[in-house]
Amino acid sequence: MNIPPELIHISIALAAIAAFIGLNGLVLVYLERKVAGFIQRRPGPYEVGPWGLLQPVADAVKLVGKQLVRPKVADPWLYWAAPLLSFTPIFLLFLVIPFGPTLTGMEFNYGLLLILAFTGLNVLALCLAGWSSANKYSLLGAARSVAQSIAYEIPLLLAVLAIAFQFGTLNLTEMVHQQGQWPWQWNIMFQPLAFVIYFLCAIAETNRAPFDLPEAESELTAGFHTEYSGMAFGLFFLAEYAYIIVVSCVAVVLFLGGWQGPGAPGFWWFLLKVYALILVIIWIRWTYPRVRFDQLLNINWKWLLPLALVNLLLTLIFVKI
Amino acid sequence: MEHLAYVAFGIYTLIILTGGLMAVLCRSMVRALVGLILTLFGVAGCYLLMAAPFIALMQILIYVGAVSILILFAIMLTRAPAGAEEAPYIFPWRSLAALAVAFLPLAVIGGMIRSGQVAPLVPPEEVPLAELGQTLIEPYLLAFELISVILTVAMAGAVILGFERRIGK
Amino acid sequence: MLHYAHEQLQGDYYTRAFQAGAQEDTLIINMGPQHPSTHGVLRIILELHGEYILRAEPVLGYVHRMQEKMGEVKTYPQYLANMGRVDYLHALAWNWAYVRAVEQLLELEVPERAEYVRVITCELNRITSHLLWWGAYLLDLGAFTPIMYGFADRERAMDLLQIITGSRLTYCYYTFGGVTADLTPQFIDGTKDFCKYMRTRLPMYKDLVTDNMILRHRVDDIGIISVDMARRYGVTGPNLRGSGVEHDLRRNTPYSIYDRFDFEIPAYEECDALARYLVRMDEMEQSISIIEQAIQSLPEGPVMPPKMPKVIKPPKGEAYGEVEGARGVIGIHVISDGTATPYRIKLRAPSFSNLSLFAEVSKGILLADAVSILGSLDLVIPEIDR
Amino acid sequence: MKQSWVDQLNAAGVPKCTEVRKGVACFCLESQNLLDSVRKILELEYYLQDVSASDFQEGYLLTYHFAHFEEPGQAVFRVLISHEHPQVPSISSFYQGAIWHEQECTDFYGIEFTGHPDLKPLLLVPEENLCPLRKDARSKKSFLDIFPDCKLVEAPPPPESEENAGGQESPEEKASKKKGSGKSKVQKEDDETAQDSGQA
Repeated sequence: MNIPPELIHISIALAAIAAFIGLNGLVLVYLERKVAGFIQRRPGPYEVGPWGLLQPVADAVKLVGKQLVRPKVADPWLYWAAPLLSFTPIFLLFLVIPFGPTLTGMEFNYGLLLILAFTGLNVLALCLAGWSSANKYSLLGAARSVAQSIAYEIPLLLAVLAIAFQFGTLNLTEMVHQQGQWPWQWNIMFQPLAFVIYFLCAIAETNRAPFDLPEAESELTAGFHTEYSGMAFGLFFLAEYAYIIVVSCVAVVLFLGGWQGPGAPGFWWFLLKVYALILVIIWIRWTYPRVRFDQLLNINWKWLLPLALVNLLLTLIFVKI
Repeated sequence: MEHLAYVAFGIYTLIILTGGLMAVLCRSMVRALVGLILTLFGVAGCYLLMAAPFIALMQILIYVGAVSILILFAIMLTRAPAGAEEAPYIFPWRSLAALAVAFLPLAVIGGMIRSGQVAPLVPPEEVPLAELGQTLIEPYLLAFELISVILTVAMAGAVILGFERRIGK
Repeated sequence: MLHYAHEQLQGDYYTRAFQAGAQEDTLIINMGPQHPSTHGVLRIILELHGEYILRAEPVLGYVHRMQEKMGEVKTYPQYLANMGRVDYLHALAWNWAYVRAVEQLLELEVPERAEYVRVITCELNRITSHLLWWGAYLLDLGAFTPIMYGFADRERAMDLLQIITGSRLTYCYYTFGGVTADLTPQFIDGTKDFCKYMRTRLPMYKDLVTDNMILRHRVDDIGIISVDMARRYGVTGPNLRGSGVEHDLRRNTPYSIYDRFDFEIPAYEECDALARYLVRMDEMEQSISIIEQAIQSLPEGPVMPPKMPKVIKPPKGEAYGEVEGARGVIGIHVISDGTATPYRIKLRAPSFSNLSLFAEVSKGILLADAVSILGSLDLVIPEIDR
Repeated sequence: MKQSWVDQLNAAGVPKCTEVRKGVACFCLESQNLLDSVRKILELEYYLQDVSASDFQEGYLLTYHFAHFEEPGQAVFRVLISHEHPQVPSISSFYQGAIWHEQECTDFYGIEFTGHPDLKPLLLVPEENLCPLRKDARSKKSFLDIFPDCKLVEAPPPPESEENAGGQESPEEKASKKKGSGKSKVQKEDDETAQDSGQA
């Protein structure tokens, strides 16, 4: 029996994605801490390795080496399944992201839809983690995470739907092809409102400050992952960073022209844009206080959702004309 | 490629059956729900096999990503009795009866297949998304709209019930 | 919600007592003793319905050190060192309150320069206390950066205080009749610089943090403390001035030489957490102004009275030393029986009274608001537990 | 200090102040009229600074410090209660801030505050009854030795009626009130248990 080439292609892509996620996790941890240090007028990590470059590696080794502790009354199966459930879909998500003109794990006509469908699994993972920990803070964190992500998924979907109507496709590579080389040919010029909505919702979906309510440490100690230790916590941690990359990648594809860029289009432009967006997310995190839960929901239902609907209608009108 | 499809079908069937058994046999509600989610995943895989990736993704987006999370939310918000086990374990008779009921449709379908003609194996073709949409809003417009009306009514009913409970408190 | 209510998780004396009054369908959680936003070892048992608090009960005593018993077995000078440990953030005010009480008993005259030195250092210490509160409060609200800025600025003031007091946090600088060491030129220059520096920092904090929309929404209109409530609970300090009462011992019963300086008592009528926040931000400015005036008119002279008794043996009687600390009125009630050890020492900690209203003010609010209110009260747990 | 508010308090029925020094007015009260006085001082808009107890030969001296938000001056209420029956009405119905102060006094001295909502230990371990601030017989001092000013108003009561050492009522009034605060210990005990059950 001969193995089909698609399967080999996908296997290689999965391996590459695994490496990419791990590496990016390390880079982002370092970047976040350095940027936080810069914002807070302190050096950040500088002790381990040159310029503290090995600090994330040391952190990772520490996390891997730590004992995995499960509370006695926690549900044994679901407690361990939750971090895995949070982490595994990420491979699928990266599979369809077009990093370059020819650099896509899997050409898929419904790429956007696949990303949206599988990002939703993260909520399920947080929910299970919170429930199975048998900790009241975790439970509150899980309840918050459900309410938050259900609320924010709607305007996010509506904003993305408008883009899908505009491009007439769900294929991410196709979308990039429809945008031009220069910044004024990127989609953000035509859909600024959708970009703002998408970006806000993405921050909320990835539980980043100022919308990090499921793990609001001043209220719920650590929210849904209060009880997790060692690599189980590490998986949640890694998944959070990976989701940040995913939502940034999607934003770049939908709004910032993907790998397109003046001069030499390619992989580098894509990474540059993704990292610029991530820096903005980090910047926001270290600048703003956390919003309150009812305020969070109010922002969503009273502002983002109506705006997203208006945006969708306007897009439809323009597309038809 | 065809062999691979058989392997995939086997895996999906296994997932569906495991999930179904979990959903039926687990005494903890949340674990049962996880079983249900597994089943839904398996079904999504079967859609993929039938060259309907759109439906498969929609299955995950809606059933796994939204409906089951809402169920989970509802379970978390209801006060379950002390201890993680919500139902007494009833093995011998009732579960046998349940199994019998579960196998009944299987028997019926099996009988039909044996008596009737089995359709020839044709590799499924993917239906373009635009065509799917056209079908929904042209020949099946009435059904489509009826479903949305039913959903709206259900939602309104849920809201009213919720308000009544709150006022009762 | 309690799907895991096992027998072994029944909790201790306080939890059980609290559970006895619980309603159905509620969740009882312990906030503390180890919790990121209680700033120390404070425990609050909460009964939640969803995220709304039905009932709250602070449980104290985790860092209780029986300071009052220590006062009865130590001599007057020995006990002085304890005062910096009661409230480690505004240690000099506690120093001052105790020293004032004993000075009243001894009827000691404090030299003029020593009074100026006390005012300068106490106000400097007040700024460090408010800066730390500011950072920690914003940390409670989920903003990570201000505490770094607050700490960096506080560090400068603490370096200055270290020059003359020799310690960084738990000062024991004032002594009966004066202060232990005179100001050095280095301190005076440094303090002038620090005042100038803070005058540039405070407007920046206003722009960056105080005027932030998210912050405003988090602190606006929560934790209303009416004047009547403040009276019944004995709330003092910035918390009281946030309720619109211009009560400040530095102005009301001017002790030391505070009547010589020109400063305002900031007060806001809103009674909410925002008002308390703004009061403290304004107070830092007023403290800077007091320090500048005091340095300007610093007289020459000794910092200790010419003749001091070898052994401190106050005559029989009592004294109540009151000082306006960063958290409110600090009162130390000393009863002397004519021996070298106090007969009874009662410490009136402002945080103790300020926290006692939490149970009333937190009824029916959101959990996140409870954290915000707790922060806005500016508690120091060792002071509450003493 | 302004004399006016002391006069106001006196006019309102609070017994005459016994000691005025440096802006402090001290009122020695009997435990029976403590609540009335506290209600009056709350009406005069005073806030509660603290409630503390101390151990003297004559009994436990409870000290209530009050001050005003706008005016200078401090009002001190003193109530002396006996060692044998350390009971005093709780002022927590007027000043809720006193709840914790009173609990603290119970922790340190074992004083019982009648009418207190929840007299459980506040600062010390709940399992033990330590009363660490009680003094032993040798180190106890006489209240009148330390506060000689209190003599100004009323002669010290005979030792068997310790609970109203600071009282300034005339003997006739006391006799008329005998049912409320009897002079003999046995009688007093009966009365207080009766009071207790009445309040419970």
